[in-house]
Amino acid sequence: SPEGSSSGGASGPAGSTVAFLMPDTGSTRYELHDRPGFESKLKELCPDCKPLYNNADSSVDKQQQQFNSAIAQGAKVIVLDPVDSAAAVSLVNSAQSQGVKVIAYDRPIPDAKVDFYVSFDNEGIGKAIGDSLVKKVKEGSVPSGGGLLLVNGSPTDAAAGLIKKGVHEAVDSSGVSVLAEYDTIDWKPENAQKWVAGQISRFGADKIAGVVAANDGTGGGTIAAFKSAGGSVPPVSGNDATVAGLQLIIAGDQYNTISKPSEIVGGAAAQAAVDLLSGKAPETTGDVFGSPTKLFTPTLVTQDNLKSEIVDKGITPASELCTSEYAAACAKLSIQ
Amino acid sequence: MSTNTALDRTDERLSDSSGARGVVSSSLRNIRDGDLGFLPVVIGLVIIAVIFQILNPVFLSSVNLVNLTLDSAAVGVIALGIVFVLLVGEIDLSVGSVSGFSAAITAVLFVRHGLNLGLAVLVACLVACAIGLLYGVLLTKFGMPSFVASLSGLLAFLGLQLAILGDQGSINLPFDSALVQFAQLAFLPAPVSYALGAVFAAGFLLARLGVRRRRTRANLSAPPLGVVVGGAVLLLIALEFVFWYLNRARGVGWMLVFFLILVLVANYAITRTKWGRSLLAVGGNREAARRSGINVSFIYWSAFVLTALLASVGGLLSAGRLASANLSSGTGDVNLNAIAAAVIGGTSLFGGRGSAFSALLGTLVISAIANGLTLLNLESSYRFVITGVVLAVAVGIDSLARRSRASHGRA
Amino acid sequence: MSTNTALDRTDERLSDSSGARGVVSSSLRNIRDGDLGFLPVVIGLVIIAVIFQILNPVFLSSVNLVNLTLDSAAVGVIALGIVFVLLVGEIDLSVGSVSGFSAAITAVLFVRHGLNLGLAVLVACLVACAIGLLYGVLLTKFGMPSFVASLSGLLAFLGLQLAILGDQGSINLPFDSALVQFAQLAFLPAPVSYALGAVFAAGFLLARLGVRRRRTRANLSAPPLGVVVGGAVLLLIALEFVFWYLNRARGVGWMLVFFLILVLVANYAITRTKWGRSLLAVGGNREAARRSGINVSFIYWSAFVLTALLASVGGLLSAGRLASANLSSGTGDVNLNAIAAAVIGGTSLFGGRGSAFSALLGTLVISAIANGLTLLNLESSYRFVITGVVLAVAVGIDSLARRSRASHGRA
Amino acid sequence: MSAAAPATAGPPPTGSGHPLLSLSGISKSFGAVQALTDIDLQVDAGEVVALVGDNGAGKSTLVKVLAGVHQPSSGTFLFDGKPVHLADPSAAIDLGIATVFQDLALCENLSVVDNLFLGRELSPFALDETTMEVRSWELLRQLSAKIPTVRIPIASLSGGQRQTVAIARSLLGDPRIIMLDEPTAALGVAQTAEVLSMIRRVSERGLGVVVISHNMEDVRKVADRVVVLRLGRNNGVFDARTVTTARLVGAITGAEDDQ
Amino acid sequence: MSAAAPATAGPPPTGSGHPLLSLSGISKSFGAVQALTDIDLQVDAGEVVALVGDNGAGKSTLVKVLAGVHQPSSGTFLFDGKPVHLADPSAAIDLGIATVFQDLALCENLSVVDNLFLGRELSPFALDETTMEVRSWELLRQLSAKIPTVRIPIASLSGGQRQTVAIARSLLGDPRIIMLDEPTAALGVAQTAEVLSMIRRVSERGLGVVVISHNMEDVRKVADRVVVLRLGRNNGVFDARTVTTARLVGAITGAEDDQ
Ligand SMILES: Nc1ncnc2c1ncn2[C@@H]1O[C@H](COP(=O)(O)OP(=O)(O)OP(=O)(O)O)[C@@H](O)[C@H]1O
Ligand SMILES: Nc1ncnc2c1ncn2[C@@H]1O[C@H](COP(=O)(O)OP(=O)(O)OP(=O)(O)O)[C@@H](O)[C@H]1O
Ligand SMILES: O[C@@H]1[C@@H](O)[C@H](O)OC[C@H]1O
Ligand SMILES: [Mg+2]
Ligand SMILES: [Mg+2]
Repeated sequence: SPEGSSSGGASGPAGSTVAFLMPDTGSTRYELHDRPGFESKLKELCPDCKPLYNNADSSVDKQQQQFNSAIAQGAKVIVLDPVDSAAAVSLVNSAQSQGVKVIAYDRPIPDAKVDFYVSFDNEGIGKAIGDSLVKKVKEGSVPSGGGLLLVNGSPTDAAAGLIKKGVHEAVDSSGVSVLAEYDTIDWKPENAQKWVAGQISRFGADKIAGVVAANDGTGGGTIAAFKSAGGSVPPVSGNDATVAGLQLIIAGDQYNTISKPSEIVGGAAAQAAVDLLSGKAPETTGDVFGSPTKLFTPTLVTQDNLKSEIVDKGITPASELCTSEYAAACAKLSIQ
Repeated sequence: MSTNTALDRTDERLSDSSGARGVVSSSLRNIRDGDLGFLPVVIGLVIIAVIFQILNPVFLSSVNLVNLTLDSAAVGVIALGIVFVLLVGEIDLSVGSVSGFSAAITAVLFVRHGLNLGLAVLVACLVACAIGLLYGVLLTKFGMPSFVASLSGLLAFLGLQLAILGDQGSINLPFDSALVQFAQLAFLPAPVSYALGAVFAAGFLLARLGVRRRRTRANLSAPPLGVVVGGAVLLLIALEFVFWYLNRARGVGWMLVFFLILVLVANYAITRTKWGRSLLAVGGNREAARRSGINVSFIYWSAFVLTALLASVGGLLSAGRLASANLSSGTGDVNLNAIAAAVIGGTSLFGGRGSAFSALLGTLVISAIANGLTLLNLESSYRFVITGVVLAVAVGIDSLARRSRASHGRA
Repeated sequence: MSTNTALDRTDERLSDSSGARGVVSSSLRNIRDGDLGFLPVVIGLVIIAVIFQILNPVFLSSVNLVNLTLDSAAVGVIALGIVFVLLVGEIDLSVGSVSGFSAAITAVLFVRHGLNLGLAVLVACLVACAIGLLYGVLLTKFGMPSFVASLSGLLAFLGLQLAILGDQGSINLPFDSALVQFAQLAFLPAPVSYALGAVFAAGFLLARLGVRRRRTRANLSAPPLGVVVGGAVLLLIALEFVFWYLNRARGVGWMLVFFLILVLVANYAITRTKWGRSLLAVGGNREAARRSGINVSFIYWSAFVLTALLASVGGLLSAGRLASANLSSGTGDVNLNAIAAAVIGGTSLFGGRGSAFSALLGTLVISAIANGLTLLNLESSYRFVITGVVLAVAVGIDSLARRSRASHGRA
Repeated sequence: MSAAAPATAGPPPTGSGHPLLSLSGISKSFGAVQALTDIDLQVDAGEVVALVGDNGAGKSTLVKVLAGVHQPSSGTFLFDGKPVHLADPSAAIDLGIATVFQDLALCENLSVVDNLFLGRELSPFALDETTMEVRSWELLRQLSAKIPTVRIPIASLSGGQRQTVAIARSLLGDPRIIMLDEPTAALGVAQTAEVLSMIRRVSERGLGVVVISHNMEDVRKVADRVVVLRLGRNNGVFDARTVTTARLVGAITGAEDDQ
Repeated sequence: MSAAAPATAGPPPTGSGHPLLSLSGISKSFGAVQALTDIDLQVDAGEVVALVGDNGAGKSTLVKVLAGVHQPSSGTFLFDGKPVHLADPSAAIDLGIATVFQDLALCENLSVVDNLFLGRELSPFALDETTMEVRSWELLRQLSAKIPTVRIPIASLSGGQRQTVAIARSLLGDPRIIMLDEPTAALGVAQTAEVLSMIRRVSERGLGVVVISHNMEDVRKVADRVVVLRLGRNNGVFDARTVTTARLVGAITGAEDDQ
C-alpha cells in the first residue's frame, strides 16, 4: 500500500515528495515570492521531485490538517512556516517520529529540534525599521510632548510578536517617546487607519513625529489616516517591499520598508530539503534554538536605495512601480 | 380639525383623546409600556458617549466626531444593505467578500487597466448585482438556504478577490482620484451644510403637513399642527447643531451625507412603496404574501441584489477612504459587524420587522465603541473584552425596553 | 402480525399497505416526493469523494481517511453543540471563542499552575457552562437576542483568552498528558474496534426489535421483522467495513468513537426524552410551548449551556490534537464552520427542525472538502473558490431534494 | 359506495347558466395521504355553491387547488370554458379568483390596512395611505367589524376581527368568483348575518361564489347548490332549496352508505 | 349604559354550588386599546358557563388571563376561594386549569401525538411512544376525529382536525376546570355533537367548564349560565335554560341599550 511506508532518510532525493506549507494569505509574499522561489529551485536541483503546496489561512487547525495530509501523501521533507510556533512543536514531533524531516521556515519553532531553520530575521526586521525611522525622526525636531505611534501586527500572530519585540528594542532606548501603540487585528489596514485617525484626534497631527508600522499594509492605512486628516504625513515605516508600499515610498508618503526577496529564502529551503534527502548536512550560518540555521539579513529600503536594491537587482521591475500616477516621482528618483 | 369624531377615533375602547393632549398621553403610555421605538438605542449611544468621554475627553471633540462619521459611512452602507435581506427573513454572509471583491475589481480596472473610474465602478456594481441575483435564484429556484449559498459565496468571492489582485496583493488608488477625494477629503462647505440641514427639515415638515392635510380632509385623525411644526423645528435645531459642531473641525463629509441620503431613500422604499410593503409581507409570512399575488421570487431577488449592491458600494467607499484595495479588504469582522449593526438597530433576524434607520443607529453604536477604544491605551485583550461588554450593555438597554413592551402585550 | 388492521392503518385514504410491500412502496413514494432524509447529503458526500479521488487518489486512502476522521471530531463536537441552540431557534456565535478560551484555561491551570488535568478540564467546562447560562439568562430575563449576546461574548472571551495566555501567547501541552495522548495517539486496537461495531449494530437491532414488539402488542403497525433485521445487518457490514478500512492505517481513533457516542447520546436526548421534545416545541412555537406548561426558560438555558459545554469540549480536543493552546485557538472560521456544518446537515436556522446526525454529516462535508483541498497544490485564491463552489454543489443536491419535497406538499 | 348517483344530474344551475369554472377528475395526494380523488365541480356565474363535508374531507384542499396554492396531481380545470393551469396563486388572482382561506393567510406583522391592500396597493410608488385607510374603514363597517384601529398589526386582533379582515380583502379588486373557506367560523351573530347577505349581494351581481361551511342552516340559507365531499371524493350534489339538513348530514357522514 | 343591572343577581349557580374560580374587577389594556374593563366572573364546580360576546368583546383576552397567558392590569382572582397570581401558563396548568385556545397554540412542526402529550409526556427519560400513540387514537376516536395518521406534523392537518387535537389535549391530564375558546368553530356536524356531549359529561364529573361560542343554539344546549361581554365590559348574566336567543343577541350587540 502507498500509505504508511515511511522508511525516511538518505535514499536519495529522486522522486521524493517535498511539502511547502505557508501560514496565511494576509501577506502576499508567500504565494508571490516564497513559493515560486522554492519550486523553481527544487525543480532545478531535483527535476522529478514533487512539490506540495498549501496555505493555512492563519488557522492552526488547518495547518495541522495540511501537515498530516502531506505525510499521508508520502512527503519526506516538510518545509513549515508555522502559523503558531508553539503549536508546531507537536507537528514536528509527529513527523520526526514517522521519519519525516522538518525545515522551519520564516518563523522559528523554539521548542522543537527541527532539522533545519531558514529565515529572514523577524526580530531583526523590527529593529531595522525602528532604528531607521527613529533616526529619520530625530533628523527633524520632535515637538515637545510629541512622539511616535507604534502600529504592530496582529495580536494573534507570533511573527508579529517578534517584529514588535524588535521595534521596541529600537524605540525604547532611542529617547523618542511612544505616544501610543496598537496591535492591528488581522493585520487589516482599515483597522490601522481607524486607530491612527483616533490618535490624530487625540494628540493632534503635529504631535505625531513618526509611525512605526509593522508592514506595508498597516503603513498604508496609517498614511491614509494622515491624508484624510488633511495634514502632512510624518515618516511612516513599512515592511515587505510590496509594490504598493514601494510606490508610496517613491511618492514620498512612506519612509521605509524591508526588502526580503523571499525567492532566495524559498530557494534556500529547497536546497536544504534536497540536501537532507540525500543525507548531506545543509550549509548553515549558525545555530538558533539548537537547530542548524541559515538566516538571511533583510535589506532596509528607503528612497535613497530603492533603485539600487529593488529595481536594479530585478526584484520588482520599474514598469510595475512606475505606473502613470507615479511616473513623475519615479523620474525624480531616476527610476525607469 | 372637524368637530365630529374622526373616522378612526370612534371606538370607545380607544383611550386616546385627539389633539395635543392625545399626543402627550399616548407618549406617556408608550414610555410606560416600553414602546419607545429607537429611544433605547439612542440612550445606549448616549451611555457609550458618556463613558468614553469620561475616559478620554477627546471622544466628543469635533475632530473625533468627524472621524466617527466617516468611519461609520462605509460599514453603514453595508449594514443598510443587510437590512433588505433581513427584512425578507434571509441572510447574506458574503457582504464582506463582495465589498472586497468590488474594491478589487474597481482598482484593477481603474489603476491597472486604465479604465475610466466611473466605468470601473459600474462594472463592480454590476458584478455585485449579478452575485445578489445568483443567491436569489439559488433560493427561489433551487431552494438553497441563503445561509449556505452566501457562505459559499463568502469563500468563492474572497478567492476571486485574491485571484484578481494577483501578484501585487494590494493596489494603491491615486490620492487625487475622485473616489479617494470623495471618501477622504470631500466636505460640505459650512453654508452648504446648514442649507442642507434646512432642506432636510423642510422636507420633513412638508411631508408631514401633506399627510396631515390629506388625513384631515378624509376625516381621519391627524397630529395637531403644533406637534408637526414643533417636530420639524426640533429636527432643524438638532441637525444644525450637529452640523455646526462638525464644522468646527473638518466638517460634514460628503460620505456622511451620501450615507444619510441612502438611508432616507431606503426608508422611503421600505415604508412608502408597494415593493417595500411586499418585502415586509414576504418576511412576515411568505405563504400569505404568495397567496396575495405578490411575486415572491422577484421580491427575494430584489432584496439580494440590493444587499450585494450596497455591499459593493460600501466596499468602494472603504477602499476610497483607505486609498487602496487589498487582500484583506472586506475580510475579518466586516460581515459580522454589518449584520450586528442592523440587528442592534432593531431589525429582526427572522424577517418582517426592521427599518432603514436601524442600520444608521446600529452602525453608530458599533463605530462609537471601536472609535472610543482607539482613544484609550489598552492591551488588545482588554480591547476585545471591553468591546464585548459595552456592546452587551448598549444593546441590553434596548432589550429591556422591548421586553417591557412584550410584557405589556405589544407585538 | 395480527390479521386485523392495525390501529393506525384504518383510514382508507392511506395508500400504504402494511408489511414489506408497504415499506417498498412507501420508500418509492418518498424518493418520488423528495422525502429522502439524509440521503441527499450523503450523495453530496459521495460526489465530493469521487471528485477528490479523481484529482488525487490519496483521498480515499486509509491514511488520509484516518486523518479526516480525526479532523472531524473536534469541529464535529462543536457543531453538535450548535444543533441545540439552533433547535430552539437561537444562535451562538461565540463557540469558537469559548473553545479557545476553554483550551487556554485548561492549559494555564494544568501547565502553568500544575493543577491536575482532570480538575483543569472540569474548571474549563464549568466556565463554559456559566457562559451558556449567561446567554440563556440574558435572553430569558433581559430579552437580549442571542445573536447580539453571543457576538459580545465572541469578543469578550477572545479577549479573556488573550489575557490569560498572556505574553507568551501559547502554551504547549505535554505530549504524555492524557489529553494529548487521547487526541493524538489513542486508537482502538483492531479487535476492539470490530467488537464496537458489533455492539453498535446489536444495540440498534435490540432497540428496533423492542419498538416492534411493543407496537405489535398494541396493535399498531410495525416494520416487518425482515426489514428490521436487514437494516441491522447492513449497519453491521457498513461499520465493520469502515473500521477495517481505517485499521489498515492507524485505525479507529478514540476521538472519533467519542464523537460518535456523543452524537448517539444527543440523538437519544433529542428524540427520546421529554426534554428533547420540549426543545423542538420551543423552537417550533415558543408561545405554544409556554402554554403547554413547558418551562421555556429552562429549555433555553439548557440549550445554551450544552452548546457552550460542547464548544468547550471541542476546544479541548482541538488543543489536545495540537498539543498546544494558543492565541488563535478557536478563531478564524471555527464559528462559521460549526454553524454551517449543522445547517448543511439539515438543521434549520429558524428552530424546531434538526437532528444530532446533521452535525455528523455536515462536519463530514466540510472536513472532506477541506481535507480534499489539502491534497491539491493550489493557490489560496483557487482554494477559496473551489471550497465555495463544492460546498454549494454538495448542499445544492440536498436543497433540490427538499424543494421537490416542498412541491409535493410535505412540510 | 357513492351515494351520489341519484343526485349527480343535480338541480338546474340557478345562476346565469354560464359556467364560470369547471373541474373534472381532480386528484391530489400528500405523501401517503390521498386528499382528493377524482373530484368534479362546476360553478356558474351568479351561482352560490356550498361545499360541505366532514373534517378532513378535502374541502380546503380543493379550494387551494382552485386558488393556485396547490397543483393537482391530475385532472382538468376549465375557466370560462378554456383549460387553464394555475402555476401559482397570482395566476388565480389574475383570472379573477378571490379566496378567503381557512387559515386566513394574513401577515401578522402588518397592519389591518396593509393586509387589506396587500398585493393591490394604491399608487405603488407613493402609497396612498389615506385613501386606503378610508376604504378600509368603509369595508370593515360594511361587515360590522368591531376593530378599534386599523393601524395595529393583525397579530393583535381577535379571531373574529381577523376573519373579517380576510373577508374584506376578497371584496377589494374586481373578482369574478369568490371562494370563502368557512368564512363565518369565528364571526359573531351580526357579522355572520352581514357576510351571508354579502354573499347573496355579490352573486346577484353575477359573481360565482363557493362557500364552505359546517353550518347546514347557513348553507341552506345562502346556497343554490350543495356539493358534498366525503373522504376526498364527491358524495352527491343537492339543490339547496329542496334538500333537508338530515339528508345533507347523511351524505357528509356517509350514514347513507350504510342504508 | 350597562344593561347588566337586571341580570347581575343572576340565576342560582347550577353546579355543586362550590365556587371554583372567581374574578372581580379584572382589567387589561394593550397600548391604547382597553380590552377588558372591570370584569367579574364566577365558575362553580360542575357548572358550564358560556361566555358570549361580539367579535373583539374581550372573551379570548379573558380566557388568556385565566390561563396565565396575560397578566391583568388590575383585579383579583380567587381559585378555590384563595387569591392566586398566575405568573405564567404553567401556574394555571398546575392549578388544574386546562385551556383550548382560539388560536389552538399547537406546534406545527410536531406530530399529532407529540402535541397531544406536549408538557405531559409519558416516561420523560425514555418516551413511551407506543402508549402515547394508542392513547391518542382512543382520544381522537372518542371525538370522532377523522385523522388519517397521528405521526404527521400538525402543519399538514385540516382546520377541523387541528381543532380536535387541541380539544383532545385538554382532556388529558386531570383538570379541574376546562376552558374552551370557540371549540367547535371549525368542526363538522358529528364532531360538534361529540364535543357538546363531552362538555356535559365532564361537567357532570364535577369539573367547571367555560365555553365560548357564537352559536346561541349550542350555548343554550350546553350551558348553565351565560355571561355576556360587550366592548370589554360585563353586559349581563343569564340563566341558559330560560333566556331567549333574541335576548342574548340583544345583550351581545348592545341593541338593548338603545331601547
Ligand atoms: N400539506 C398537507 N400535507 C399533508 N396532508 C395534508 C396537507 N394538507 C391537507 N392534508 C390532508 O388532506 C386531508 C384533507 O384536508 P383538508 O384541509 O382539505 O380538509 P377539509 O375538508 O378542509 O377539513 P376541515 O373541515 O377540517 O377544514 C386531511 O386529511 C389532511 O390531513
Ligand atoms: N396582544 C394584543 N395586542 C393588542 N390588542 C389586543 C391584543 N389581544 C387582543 N387585543 C384587542 O383586545 C380586544 C379583545 O380581543 P379578544 O381576542 O379578547 O376578543 P374576542 O372577544 O375573543 O373576539 P372574537 O370573538 O373575535 O374571538 C380586541 O379589540 C383586540 O384587538
Ligand atoms: O512579512 C510579514 C511576515 O513576516 C509576517 O509573518 O506576517 C505579516 C507579513 O507582513
Ligand atoms: Mg378546511
Ligand atoms: Mg376570541
